[in-house]
Amino acid sequence: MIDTGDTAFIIICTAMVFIMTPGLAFFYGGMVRRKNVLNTMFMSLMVCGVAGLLWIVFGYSIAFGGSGEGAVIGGFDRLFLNGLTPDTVRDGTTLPELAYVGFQGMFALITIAIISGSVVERMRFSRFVIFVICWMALVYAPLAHMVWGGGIIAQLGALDFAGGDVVHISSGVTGLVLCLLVGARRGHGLLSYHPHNIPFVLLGTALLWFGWFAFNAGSALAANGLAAHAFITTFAASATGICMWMLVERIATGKPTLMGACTGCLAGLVVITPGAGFVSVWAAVVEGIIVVPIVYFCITKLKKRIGYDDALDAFGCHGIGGIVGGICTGLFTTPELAAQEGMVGLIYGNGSLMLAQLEGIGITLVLVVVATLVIGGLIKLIGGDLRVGTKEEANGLDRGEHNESAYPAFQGLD
Amino acid sequence: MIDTGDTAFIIICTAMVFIMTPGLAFFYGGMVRRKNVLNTMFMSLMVCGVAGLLWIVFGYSIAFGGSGEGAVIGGFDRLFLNGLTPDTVRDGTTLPELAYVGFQGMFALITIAIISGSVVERMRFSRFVIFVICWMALVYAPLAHMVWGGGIIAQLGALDFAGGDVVHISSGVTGLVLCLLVGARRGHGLLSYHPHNIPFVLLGTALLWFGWFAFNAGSALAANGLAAHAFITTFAASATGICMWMLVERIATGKPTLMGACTGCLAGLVVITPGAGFVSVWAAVVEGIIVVPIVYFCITKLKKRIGYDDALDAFGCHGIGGIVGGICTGLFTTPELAAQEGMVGLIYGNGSLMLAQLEGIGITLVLVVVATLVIGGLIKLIGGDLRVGTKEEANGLDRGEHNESAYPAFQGLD
Amino acid sequence: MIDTGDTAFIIICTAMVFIMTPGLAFFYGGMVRRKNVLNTMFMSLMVCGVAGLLWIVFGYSIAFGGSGEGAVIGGFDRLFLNGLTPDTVRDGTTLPELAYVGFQGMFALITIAIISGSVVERMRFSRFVIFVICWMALVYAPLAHMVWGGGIIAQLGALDFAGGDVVHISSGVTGLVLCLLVGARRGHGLLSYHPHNIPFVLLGTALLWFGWFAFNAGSALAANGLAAHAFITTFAASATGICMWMLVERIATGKPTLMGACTGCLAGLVVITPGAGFVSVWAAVVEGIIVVPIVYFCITKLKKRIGYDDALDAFGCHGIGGIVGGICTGLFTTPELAAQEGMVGLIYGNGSLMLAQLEGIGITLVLVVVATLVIGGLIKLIGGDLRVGTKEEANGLDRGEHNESAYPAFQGLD
Amino acid sequence: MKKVEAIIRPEKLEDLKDALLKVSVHGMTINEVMGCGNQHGYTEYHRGSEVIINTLPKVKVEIVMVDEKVEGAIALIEEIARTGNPGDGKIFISTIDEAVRIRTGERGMEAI
Amino acid sequence: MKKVEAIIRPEKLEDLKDALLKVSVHGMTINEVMGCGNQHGYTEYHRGSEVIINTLPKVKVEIVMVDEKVEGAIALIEEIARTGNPGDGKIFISTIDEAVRIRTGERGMEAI
Amino acid sequence: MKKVEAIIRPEKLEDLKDALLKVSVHGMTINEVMGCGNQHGYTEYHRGSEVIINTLPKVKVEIVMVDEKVEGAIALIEEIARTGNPGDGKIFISTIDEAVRIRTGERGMEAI
Ligand SMILES: Nc1ncnc2c1ncn2[C@@H]1O[C@H](COP(=O)(O)OP(=O)(O)O)[C@@H](O)[C@H]1O
Ligand SMILES: Nc1ncnc2c1ncn2[C@@H]1O[C@H](COP(=O)(O)OP(=O)(O)O)[C@@H](O)[C@H]1O
Ligand SMILES: Nc1ncnc2c1ncn2[C@@H]1O[C@H](COP(=O)(O)OP(=O)(O)O)[C@@H](O)[C@H]1O
Repeated sequence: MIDTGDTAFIIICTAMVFIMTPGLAFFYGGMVRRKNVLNTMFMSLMVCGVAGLLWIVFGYSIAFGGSGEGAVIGGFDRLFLNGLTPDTVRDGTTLPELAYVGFQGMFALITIAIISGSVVERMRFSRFVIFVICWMALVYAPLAHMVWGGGIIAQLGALDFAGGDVVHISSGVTGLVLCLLVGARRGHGLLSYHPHNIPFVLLGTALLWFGWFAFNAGSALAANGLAAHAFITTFAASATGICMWMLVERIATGKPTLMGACTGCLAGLVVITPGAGFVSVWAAVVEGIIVVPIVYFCITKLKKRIGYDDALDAFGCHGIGGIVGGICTGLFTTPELAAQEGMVGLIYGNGSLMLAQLEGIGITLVLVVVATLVIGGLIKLIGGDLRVGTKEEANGLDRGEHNESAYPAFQGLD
Repeated sequence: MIDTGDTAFIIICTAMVFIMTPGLAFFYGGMVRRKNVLNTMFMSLMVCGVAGLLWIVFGYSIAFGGSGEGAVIGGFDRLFLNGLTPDTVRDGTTLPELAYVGFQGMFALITIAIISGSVVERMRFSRFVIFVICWMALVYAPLAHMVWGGGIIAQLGALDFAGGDVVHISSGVTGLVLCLLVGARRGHGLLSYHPHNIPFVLLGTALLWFGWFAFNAGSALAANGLAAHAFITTFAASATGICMWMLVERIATGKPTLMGACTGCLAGLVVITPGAGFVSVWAAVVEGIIVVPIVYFCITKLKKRIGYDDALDAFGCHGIGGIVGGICTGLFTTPELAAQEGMVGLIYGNGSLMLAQLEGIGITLVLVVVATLVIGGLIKLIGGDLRVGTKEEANGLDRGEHNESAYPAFQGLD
Repeated sequence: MIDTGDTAFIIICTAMVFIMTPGLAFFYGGMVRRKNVLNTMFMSLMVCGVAGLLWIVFGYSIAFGGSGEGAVIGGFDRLFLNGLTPDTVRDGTTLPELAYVGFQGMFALITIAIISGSVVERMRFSRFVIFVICWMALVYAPLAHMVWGGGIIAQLGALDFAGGDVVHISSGVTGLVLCLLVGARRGHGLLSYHPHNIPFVLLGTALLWFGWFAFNAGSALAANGLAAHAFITTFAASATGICMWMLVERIATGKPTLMGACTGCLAGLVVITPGAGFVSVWAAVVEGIIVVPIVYFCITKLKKRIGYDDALDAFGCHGIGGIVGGICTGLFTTPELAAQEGMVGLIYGNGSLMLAQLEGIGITLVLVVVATLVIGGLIKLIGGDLRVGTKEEANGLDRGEHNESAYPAFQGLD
Repeated sequence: MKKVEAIIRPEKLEDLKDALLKVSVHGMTINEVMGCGNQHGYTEYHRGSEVIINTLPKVKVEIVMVDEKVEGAIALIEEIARTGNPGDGKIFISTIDEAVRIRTGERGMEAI
Repeated sequence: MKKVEAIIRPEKLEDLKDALLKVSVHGMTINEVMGCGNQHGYTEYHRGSEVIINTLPKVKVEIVMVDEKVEGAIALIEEIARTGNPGDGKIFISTIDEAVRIRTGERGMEAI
Repeated sequence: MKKVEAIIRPEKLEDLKDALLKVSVHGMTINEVMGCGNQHGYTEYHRGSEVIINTLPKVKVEIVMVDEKVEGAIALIEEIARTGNPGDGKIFISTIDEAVRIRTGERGMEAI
């Protein structure tokens, strides 16, 4: 039976998760140079359109259709949401299935949009559109099924409350692979790239954070104490992330920065995502403490040493943060909140959950690396270069790819 | 009886619909030249204040007061929300009537604010304030009564789930008439006007979209499957709108633009509004496909050919989109979701709904054209010119109308 | 027992109140010069991190822990939210206590962030961090207990629906005292400081307003008619605030300004906060009418005459507005909505509520003035100067305090 | 060669640009500046507090041209940019010793 | 006539403007620029990565004046804009052949 | 002393700055400008409506230097800023009568 409170909760949460993707557009858009703002933002908006439509056309069906017994995909019975009426109730919940469709769809949008952060400022827009289409079909929808639709990762007993594997590891690692395929930006390693608008980065952070509360709390799929618990762990980890990043910067470079604090906040949000409904509040704080130095190290040192050009650190934040979060879930899941008897955190003396977590992460890694290589490789083979020409890169992708500029009349010359 | 889930849903939806109007301020403000930003944004904020207050003073009473039997207006018994206590339940719902007052009020704000898009960059602020006051009393409140309060359009059997007639056709057509009364901007047809901040256009789009989910889903007035259905159709149409606009631009000019994609999104949102709770998901996609080329044609070709200066395309997007949406509702309303037996879409073999839709649109058109001409004409007659002087227009309305400028210290000369 | 509708309502309201603090970052950030934007915004974000974490660590326990019988503080039994499981229900509500923790926590954030408005553009960041920590422990948490946790102000019978004393008077007055301790900005009284981005001020206003609906309506702690009533009074007072400020400016300087209208909106929101659930709708309009001229006078005349440098008018808006609101609550509380029999507004012929209100305000004033002097004085004593050096102030705090600048690539020199 | 620097009202730029390009001026460089002069500023109000703005937005157009064209350019600028109110702006003429077209290395009159 | 171009620290602009307007300078044109020189830049950190900023925000003030006033203006600028630290800026003097007031068509010293 | 004004493509700025600083140029002043010239503009589309952009973003670098260094600087700028396509920009040379270092009051060649 449909419960109005739960339904109200999930519908509103859906809208809140939705706004994360435009939020990401600002988060990313603020960090690029002025000549590439629109292109960067457009990638996220394009995902809202293209992936949104695909979710309805086939994504939901592949992820959550069928009998629920498939190991890798759901089914093809829900193409175009076929058969779902306002009265259909989602199994195991008190929600209209259409509300569930929407809520899950918004997760797809943000996941795919995150990827763009690794390849902005040089990847061709049209190639990214094609990549999005393929990745939705071959990676996102199947992975969502494997984790949340009853597929193989779920069967292992691995936990992923709100999307460590599905959202963050998958997008972050895809970003890494794709940025290697696309290649580094002009002048990478020689030039430093200046962000053009840090207040936009804060605006993006604010919208992401706002939506993230719904992302994690809403993953309880009901307006109950578990949702409230996930809300609080989310809040605890992100607040800790801010504090920790300020501390790390204070030590490392002498002065905390706003962009740093935003990054720390994000790292905290990422790390708590897989365990938000499973770990204690104190553990959320600990996760925030753990993740920041690791992400900081990866972004500032490792990236430079290895030399890949993960432009806006989709891998550094989401990939790394997601892996740390998945492992932390295996460490800290408390007996009171555990999904199955015995599958508790390592610190409670049982290693089977941790094993399942590692296996889950492993499967995710294999899937996304292989699939991204295949999709990216094929696009390159058939469609030609993944990146814009040198001249277009120099002039900026806003002009080159969209014949548009971000602030045409800002100088007030009219 | 009051249901907590439904009440929670509608109260939150009200806040979400509210934020659409500031969102519109950014959508519009980003599209004007730097010298007119504040004036443009202020129009929307002013509407929040003035129309918000009026809604409480008399708007709600005119629209939804009385016995519910008036053909054109409700009554005068609810002036200042007289008699509504926290315990009053709105007839036919499980909501406190005060929640309904708020929800409906936010619709008034966004509707009236949309009009400003046609006349910015030259209309005098004080004249627009007076226009808003009159239009609320003579057009919005009566129209809301006719459609949703049991008035003549409702009696025809015409459907308007969330405001095709009341919100979009009325505001868009008013914009057209008013921009003809005010006259074109200096240099119209010779100069091209540059937007000053396209990221703001995206920000506005994001806030509008976010609020629109509440606008359409909330129009179910309960947290149920119908709300979820309206949410999904809204999502489907807007996502399709983005995809279609990118496609149209790809064909027409070679490259998709961000501002275009935002416009396409909006067109999709407008078109689905009247039918969000009545048409199938596939039909929502079809509506998105239909509306974009029509709106594109109107904005780029028709406007130029006819020569009216609908500055930010309030008519092109909302007027045209609303009419297309009203007709599509007459085409696609499915038997399962129809409000009355037999009043189904033309494609299901019955033309009576379509007839009612056309009549509803017709009445709306007559009302708004006549009323706008009368109000605008009278203001011109009594108050003098509707537009600022040539010099003020050249210097920008921010300085001329408000003694303010948008980015005084942005150059960093301090 | 937990009610899903109420829980859904409060969890979502929590997220909405949360976004007020980043909203404030934009409200404040838009008003400062370009060289101080990031520092100003960072203060709010830092509060989200530091005060957020502290709320979980000890704030909630001090405010709402213990047996509920303490006059000044709650207890220490809820440190780290110890003992709160998803199933714990908050006494006297139908909410999971964890939802209540979150909701109350967001109030702490916005309160503390408001203070920064008085001291931006010259206070040292690290000193402000320390101030925040001490103020949370010594002022906010105890005050919340006194008013909402059953402490002395509550026992007086004073009413504070959503935070007149706790939020606005406390933060505004603290701002005043702290700005006196820190001293005025370079060139105060000689130079005029230009805002750098008024659209950001509007963005901040929009987010604040949006969140404020949840702030006030959510303070009903249930999705019921009272919440709807508080929503409408909030809407009425803020809309009136906009109208009134436009009117006042029209009279005083000839032309309404956008920044003025935003300020008027805020003043209306502040004034209605303590009485949102207690006064009638008409009274909310009257409060909006009363507060604006008072705040206008304080900001434009009184501040200049006395000469304190309350940079962004935290005291002028929140301090003054909050006091006016507290008194208005003593004036207008209607018998139908009164919390206790007989404790009604003065206009209903009973002065005991008014007395309690004044006492409540008095206690608040004493507490915050003394505590702020002590904390600020000690920091000065131990840590040295509260403000940055002259050179850093001249170059801007973004560079001096954070080695960062807000729009590094905005000029497009790359 | 001479450099003609015209400081004009922003809203005249479009017209001036079009007019100059018609009379065989092949290039120009445009810059957003703030000007201060006879034109009285105006008063802004920020939250009711008076702020006097005495620098106004102007546009500076720089054109390097051969000496013979200078008088024609001055006349044209006067024609287009004049409104008769204080603040119409100034034209300053100075001497350029050498000009180089970076693309080709051409010098002098060839280069402009 | 001479053009006096002063490149100064942004925070000195207000003072300089007021001082110049007092000593019968009737107009000036102001421009936001980036400067690079003896003054060491500083290091920003973006997400922990060091970014060396070696161009710093400066303001360029251009004033065209009669020859006799030049030395006075230099002295005044030096007085106001000097802090003694690297980065105080430069003054460059060059010759203006002709000046025109667009509003009236006046030429030469009348025009400035 | 001469002032070398180079109007170049924005993306060449970093390279040029580094190169100049290496060859004992001690300072320069940089400015964001809009240029109009042989380089064809491009067409933007706003909501499907064609908008022709005929002014393009350029960067102006001003360096005051002693006469002897001018030819070297021209050569260097040509080398770095040339792409061979229209729009590479121009270099203008003019005479500076006097230079002052505000910090010290030094004049002439000492000051630059
Ligand atoms: N002596 C000057 N040196 C440099 N620029 C000047 C000078 N006088 C005026 N200007 C510029 O010319 C603009 C217009 O001058 P102004 O005195 O206001 O009007 P008008 O030229 O009509 O008398 C000023 O805003 C300023 O930018
Ligand atoms: N040779 C030059 N040509 C043009 N501008 C210069 C030159 N040298 C310095 N400047 C400008 O003057 C500013 C201050 O110069 P700098 O060398 O940093 O300090 P100082 O003049 O105190 O030694 C620089 O930022 C730059 O804008
Ligand atoms: N006569 C001129 N006066 C001032 N600036 C000029 C002049 N001609 C060109 N410029 C500047 O030089 C830039 C490049 O010139 P352009 O004619 O487009 O290319 P090219 O120099 O390669 O022929 C222009 O954008 C403009 O800023």
